[in-house]
Amino acid sequence: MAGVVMKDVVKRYGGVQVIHGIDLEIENGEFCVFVGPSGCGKSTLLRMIAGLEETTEGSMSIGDRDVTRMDPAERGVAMVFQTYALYPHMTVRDNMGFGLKMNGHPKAEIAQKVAEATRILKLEEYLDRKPAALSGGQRQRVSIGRAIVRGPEVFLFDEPLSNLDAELRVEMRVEIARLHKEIGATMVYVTHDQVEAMTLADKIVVLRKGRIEQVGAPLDLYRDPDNRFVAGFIGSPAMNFLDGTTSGGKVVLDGLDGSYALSVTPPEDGRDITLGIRPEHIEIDPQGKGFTVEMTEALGGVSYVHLLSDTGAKIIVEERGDDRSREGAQVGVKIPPERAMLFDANTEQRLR
Amino acid sequence: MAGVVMKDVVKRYGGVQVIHGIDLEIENGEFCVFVGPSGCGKSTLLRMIAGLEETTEGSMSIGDRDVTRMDPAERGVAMVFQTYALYPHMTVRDNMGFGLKMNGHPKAEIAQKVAEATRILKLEEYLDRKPAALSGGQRQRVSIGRAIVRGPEVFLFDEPLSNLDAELRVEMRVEIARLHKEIGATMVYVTHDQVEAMTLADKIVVLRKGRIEQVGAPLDLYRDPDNRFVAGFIGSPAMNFLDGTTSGGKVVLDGLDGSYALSVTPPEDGRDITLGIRPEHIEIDPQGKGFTVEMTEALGGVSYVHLLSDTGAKIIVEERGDDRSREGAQVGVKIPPERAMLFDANTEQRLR
Amino acid sequence: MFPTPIAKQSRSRQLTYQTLLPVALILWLLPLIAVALFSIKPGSDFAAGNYWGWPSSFEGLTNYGKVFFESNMPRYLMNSVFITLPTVLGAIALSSMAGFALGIYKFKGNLLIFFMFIAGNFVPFQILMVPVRDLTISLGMYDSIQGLVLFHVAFQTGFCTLFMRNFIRALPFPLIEAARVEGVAEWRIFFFVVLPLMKPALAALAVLVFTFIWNDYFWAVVLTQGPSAQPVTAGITEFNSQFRAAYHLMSAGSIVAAFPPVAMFFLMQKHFIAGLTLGAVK
Amino acid sequence: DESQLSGELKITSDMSNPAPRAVMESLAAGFGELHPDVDIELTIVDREAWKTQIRNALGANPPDVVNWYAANRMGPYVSAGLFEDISDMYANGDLPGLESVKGALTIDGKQYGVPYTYYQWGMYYREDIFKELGLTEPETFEQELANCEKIVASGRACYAIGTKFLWTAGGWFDYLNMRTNGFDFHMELARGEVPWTDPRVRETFANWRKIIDMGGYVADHQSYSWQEALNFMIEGDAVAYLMGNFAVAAMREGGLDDSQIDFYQFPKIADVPQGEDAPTDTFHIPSGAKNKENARAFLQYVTSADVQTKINAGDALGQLPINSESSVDKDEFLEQGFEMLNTSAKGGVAQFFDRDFSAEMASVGMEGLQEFMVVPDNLDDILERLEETRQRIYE
Amino acid sequence: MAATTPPPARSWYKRNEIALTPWLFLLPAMLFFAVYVIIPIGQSVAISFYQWDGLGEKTFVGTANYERLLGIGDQKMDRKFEISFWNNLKWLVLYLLAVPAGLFIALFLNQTVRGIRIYKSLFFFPFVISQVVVGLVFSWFYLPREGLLNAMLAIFGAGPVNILSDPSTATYGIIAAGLWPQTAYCMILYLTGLNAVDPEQIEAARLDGAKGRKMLWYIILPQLKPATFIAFVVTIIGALRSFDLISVMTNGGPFGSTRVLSFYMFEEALSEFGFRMGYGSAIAVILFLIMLGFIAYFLYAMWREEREAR
Ligand SMILES: Nc1ncnc2c1ncn2[C@@H]1O[C@H](COP(=O)(O)OP(=O)(O)OP(=O)(O)O)[C@@H](O)[C@H]1O
Ligand SMILES: Nc1ncnc2c1ncn2[C@@H]1O[C@H](COP(=O)(O)OP(=O)(O)OP(=O)(O)O)[C@@H](O)[C@H]1O
Ligand SMILES: [Mg+2]
Ligand SMILES: [Mg+2]
Repeated sequence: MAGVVMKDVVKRYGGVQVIHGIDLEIENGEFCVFVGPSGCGKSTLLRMIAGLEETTEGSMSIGDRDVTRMDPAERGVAMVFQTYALYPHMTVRDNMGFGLKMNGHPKAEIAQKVAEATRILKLEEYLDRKPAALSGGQRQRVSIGRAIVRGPEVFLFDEPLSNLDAELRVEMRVEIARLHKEIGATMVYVTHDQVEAMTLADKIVVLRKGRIEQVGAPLDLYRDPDNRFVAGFIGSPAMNFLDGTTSGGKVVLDGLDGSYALSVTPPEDGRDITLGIRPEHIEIDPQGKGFTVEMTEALGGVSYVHLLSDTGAKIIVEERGDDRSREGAQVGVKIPPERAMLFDANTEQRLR
Repeated sequence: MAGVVMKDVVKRYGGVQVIHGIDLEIENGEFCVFVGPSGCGKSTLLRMIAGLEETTEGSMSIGDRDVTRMDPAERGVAMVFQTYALYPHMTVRDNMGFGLKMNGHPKAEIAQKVAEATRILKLEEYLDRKPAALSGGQRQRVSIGRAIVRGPEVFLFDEPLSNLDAELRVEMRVEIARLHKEIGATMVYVTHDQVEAMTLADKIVVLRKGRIEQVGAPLDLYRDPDNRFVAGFIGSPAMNFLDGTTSGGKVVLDGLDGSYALSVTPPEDGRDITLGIRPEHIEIDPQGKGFTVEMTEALGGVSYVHLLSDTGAKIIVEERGDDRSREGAQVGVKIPPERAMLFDANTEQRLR
Repeated sequence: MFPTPIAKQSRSRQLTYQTLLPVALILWLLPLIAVALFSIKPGSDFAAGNYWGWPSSFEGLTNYGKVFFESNMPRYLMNSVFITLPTVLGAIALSSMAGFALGIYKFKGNLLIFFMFIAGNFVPFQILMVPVRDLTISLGMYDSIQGLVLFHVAFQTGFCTLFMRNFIRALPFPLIEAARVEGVAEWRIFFFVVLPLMKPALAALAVLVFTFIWNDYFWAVVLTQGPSAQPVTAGITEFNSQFRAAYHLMSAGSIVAAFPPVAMFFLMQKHFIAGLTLGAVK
Repeated sequence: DESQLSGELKITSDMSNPAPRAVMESLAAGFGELHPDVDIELTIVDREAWKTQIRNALGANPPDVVNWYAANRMGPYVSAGLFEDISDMYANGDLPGLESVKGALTIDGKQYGVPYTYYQWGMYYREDIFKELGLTEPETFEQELANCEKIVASGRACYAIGTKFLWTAGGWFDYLNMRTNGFDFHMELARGEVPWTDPRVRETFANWRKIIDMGGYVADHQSYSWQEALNFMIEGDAVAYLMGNFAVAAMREGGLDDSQIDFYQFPKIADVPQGEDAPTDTFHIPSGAKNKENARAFLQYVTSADVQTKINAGDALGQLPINSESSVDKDEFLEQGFEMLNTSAKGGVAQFFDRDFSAEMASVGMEGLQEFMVVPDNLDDILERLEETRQRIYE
Repeated sequence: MAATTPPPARSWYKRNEIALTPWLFLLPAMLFFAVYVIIPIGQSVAISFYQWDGLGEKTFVGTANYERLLGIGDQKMDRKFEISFWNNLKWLVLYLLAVPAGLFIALFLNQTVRGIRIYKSLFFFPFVISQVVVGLVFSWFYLPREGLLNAMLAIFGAGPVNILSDPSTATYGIIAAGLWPQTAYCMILYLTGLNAVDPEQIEAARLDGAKGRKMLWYIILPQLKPATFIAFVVTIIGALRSFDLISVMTNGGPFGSTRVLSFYMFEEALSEFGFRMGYGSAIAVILFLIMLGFIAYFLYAMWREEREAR
């Protein structure tokens, strides 16, 4: 078992640089999730770990070995693809054993390792089927099984669940969590699903345009983002952002009357800032005013209320309980200062 | 503008009956959503309204006109398809104007109507592009535009958002809601997405195996389901169900100690019942016991705690706020009797 | 489906369609039906001017017997088989390898080489005639089956490579990557991952190339002569001069010559059509 | 000596019509009996196809003996060195009886093959129909035309002809030209010494046109080979056929008996020395042959007097023997032809259009002749084209 | 996991495996293709500047062959070439009728009644038969006295016609014979194309009120564009390559009126009175240049597609 260490890793396609010098350490046995908007380089980075893309600059090591220039096969990694990439002409058993067979492992050993993986993933029934005769979830499990059989030091997953429907996705998510607990290997996981990232990760790496924005445990990122991008990216519905300026140690928000004293001291007067507040932290004051309820989305236990301020700002507020706002109503809001976060409007960095 | 009335509508494919006599009234201007598990007949029913599938028995009218045997083009309906079904070889403008052109409307009129729809959907920039050069959301908007242009009495949507990614889905959902408000036409909408159904519908029709299970406003269905199927189907995560029996006017649940006095009087003693309780209505008692925290899924503002009772029952509890349960902890639960619902274990009907 | 399924149209239209179908078919195949009919007529019918009437007697056995026992037809048929089968094997072997290289790997000149194969495949083959004939002669393979096979293999490789490469390109690339991550050598990837997946393409292509080669006439005329190496397409002209104006025998001969690809087509219809759609070029 | 021959002998023959085919097979068999140790491999190819294939056959891995034609037609192969020089055989006296004909096989004083048959051309006609219509064999062109008029009036065509492969039209031109302008002029034209636009050539065509205009030829002759056109004669839809004597065998095979067919010399037109077409068919040894000894023996065999007599007999090829010591079969056609060639071909004997004219000229020329027969109005255009070709080739 | 392990030494091949493999796999095919296709094209071009009878020495004549063909200088354009060229044009234009005809039959057969599969394959039949046999069959079909065509015309009181013997109709007769298998080919292309038409679009169009011909024109045909493109390509190539039919049906006649470039080229180079290799090659080169236009267009279309694909 081994962790992954990247030092100033860069990837260029021809003249286009897509990974801009990434330093990252993934501990041995850790579950690390890469998130970020589409095209930010998640897959590229993962494939660089796998050796499927060459590392243009920088170094990469797995365990104690420098693998920067190694072939994929020698790195001791296994990869689970979004589309499963099962060999359609082989049975489940052969799919799982193929890599070992090609590398000349004895039959008995292969059989034993396949049996072990089969047990872990509860695939016994399907061993003699071809992939086409399996459901999406089963296929995904086989593709994980194929990875397990090789006993890699690092598992790599590229959006492994995105081809499954919602229900199966939940189920497989739980399965992967269990797997990680059971075999304890290092896992690197790419997703753009909030829920997967939050629930699976020991450590989330937020990427943006080939750079790391923040690294941390899920709830740390949720509660204590370093910048506006991470704050907005983590959490659903997204954090509300309101523009404002500082004035006399307080924050004056455009479109909201009143100024807010916050738990941090805004730096100097007249500075442009952005205030961020999560929907579940805002309270609606039915007696207040300044906002019109534009729309409510009642999901049952929770409603999302879309508010439009008289000055044109939009915010979303989460409501629970039995009483909900009605569309068209005039309301006010309460923003608890201790929940609000301040960001520099220009650098987008958190002000603490 | 007109509503849709179905009287004892039946659909058979050869010998297989897939719609079993449905009676349904959709009011003029109403937003009606069909939900149900895959294969229950949602699409079939919608396509019968469109006239794309013949109605085997029964009658169907739109407004005052009996349309049972009419051609699709004559029914005054427009449909938005899951895959958009845009004509790939036509520009956005031509796509939208195609229906009118086919029916011989003058050019000026077409141009004017296309312009109107374009404005509503903010598609001005894209009018001269072909669909291939549009993003998924834009395509979906064009396909809605195509429907608008024809000025139909009834809009039909078949899972219009299921090909979009999560973010876009939210955005387009809001768009459709706004559209309904703006043009006020009757809309019939098929989805299997909880959130869409709950947030968009004036009226939800829950289908199961070609039959209607319940019809009602979203929150009514959420709060007051008629049977176990609807209760389990509406709401996410789904309602927890616990098996039990009645005993002395109270309910004794398998795997939980203590019996519950409920707001309804269970009929007679010794009857098998199922108790339903939503995750957000259960409270965790950190001091209690009987349950082990198997897993927690922390999504930020909310966590879902998977509990395993000592007797093997599984329930999911929603937790909010800053303090969350830890995996492996021993806890107890509190089920507020007024929130619990009782179902007959055999008929699955609600007991009230 | 377009046009509207006939099942959804009126009864009278359904009836019209059902009757029109066989009529149209007979009209379409009329020349062939005529030849089939010719081939079982006695020669005397033609002398008596009974070209299109009912055969005065059925002489199928006699006529086909003559074709098989009194002419070089069997020899020509054998030649065709010996030309066609090795060509099919050779062209497919070469092109699946080339297709693999072009479809899987990114390297400089990939597209250029690919386009070269395509362009070569579309060349009017007359331009190759003189040099190829000289080459064949100087290799000492003029009027030999090997000479024809070598050329056909080379020329068909162009078309087959186009087909194979596009097919391989449509395979999910992660399959290859998965194998690479598992440490499978490249040539093993070809044999154990790609080749098995190409089975449908191989079958389709085999059928297609079979018909192309079986039906070739031009190169048979350019590179061979006489019954020692010529295939049936060329043989049929010799046969016809032997039995000039004996329409019953000429028809029987033609049918014998046409039969193998037709049989192939019926047996392998699915692959055949798949081949045309996949490759979609001749 | 002879019986010691062994090894192989590969013969490629173009004698593909039924009668010649049988002759060729008997020749091979006969030679095989003489030399039992020789392994003979006989390949018979289509006669029309052979005209294009011989090139290839001579070039690579050639057989030991091939069929071809005398005179100009063998020129290209001789000059390319593809035919074996067998002057020594003539000089040694290995080929007795061929002295008189060796001219047709001689180029630059050397001989490159042996003839094995020749045959007269002339008018073969349906004797029975002539009788029925009360016609007699014509001696002048006027009589010929007068006969034809009556035949046409009876609802028949005068002449069967199939010009699909072009050369049959060449026969008509040969005769009309030799009769109109004489043998010498014809050969001058063939050697490219006279322009095609010469008024004398036009006169030939004018005569030809008379027959065309009166509907003398069967319709659609351009769709038929000569064998296919023979049917017209067999069925009595056409009355005469200007052909080589080999046609007799085919007519007999088609069901006509000797009382139904007869022969006359192409009638006189102008008072010029008459020439006749009498093409010679030949055997050659490719210079790349592997078994030249056997091949030479074979040539000797086929030209020997007995064999010549036998293979040219009426029941075999039905043609004239080459060897001066062999005898002409007692066949009415052969005797008439032999007589005709020896006595009344005062001008000379021509090989045939496609052998006397150079290859390219012959191909363009015969195409023009066919066109003329179908669309006589194009004559000016045709002649101009031929002249252009002549100038290109000969100047 | 002890201290840092140095990467194990690897063979040169192993290190360059991914770069080398494609070339190894390409080698045999490229070799064959170069020897038999690419190099001969060059040789043909070279030969076209010589006078050569295929046997003896070549004589360099510069562009004389082309000058004679095209009538550059004081000579007239080679008449045979001219005729062949115009016939090629006729082939090109008329052969393309196979495309709409194939579409028509495909539409006719695109149903789901019982036995339709058999019908479809029988309709496809002519395509698998060798052109030689097709040519024979059609030349009998056209026979002036005995042919089925005239027998049928007689029923309607028309005819008789002699298509292959009349220089004004012979080429059309051959093209008609060629259209038969080619139409079958286009039909299959369209049938598969129709299969791939998005049913939802048809439904959308039905809702939009498009029916019958309008549906065909506005919705179906545009979606059949790939099939149409391929049908065009193969038909054009087939038209320019046409040889077998002409050779079998008329052998270029009557008096050369059915020659096309490919046939003329063969005739000049290899036929009975031919063996003008240089001249023949010059004709082939011109044919090649014509085709090159189409090839270039095809490659361009493919290249565009490649661009979009990856
Ligand atoms: N072969 C390539 N050549 C050039 N650019 C490439 C190549 N592959 C990827 N890129 C670019 O690299 C960037 C990162 O791509 P990558 O696939 O890693 O994104 P991602 O984060 O996985 O996105 P997604 O969530 O959509 O999968 C993108 O801008 C992409 O366009
Ligand atoms: N053409 C058909 N022939 C026979 N059965 C059909 C046909 N079309 C649909 N069905 C059946 O009708 C039932 C209802 O299908 P329908 O497509 O309406 O389901 P759905 O509710 O839309 O499901 P999904 O959520 O998967 O779209 C299914 O059981 C399906 O198998
Ligand atoms: Mg990715
Ligand atoms: Mg559906």
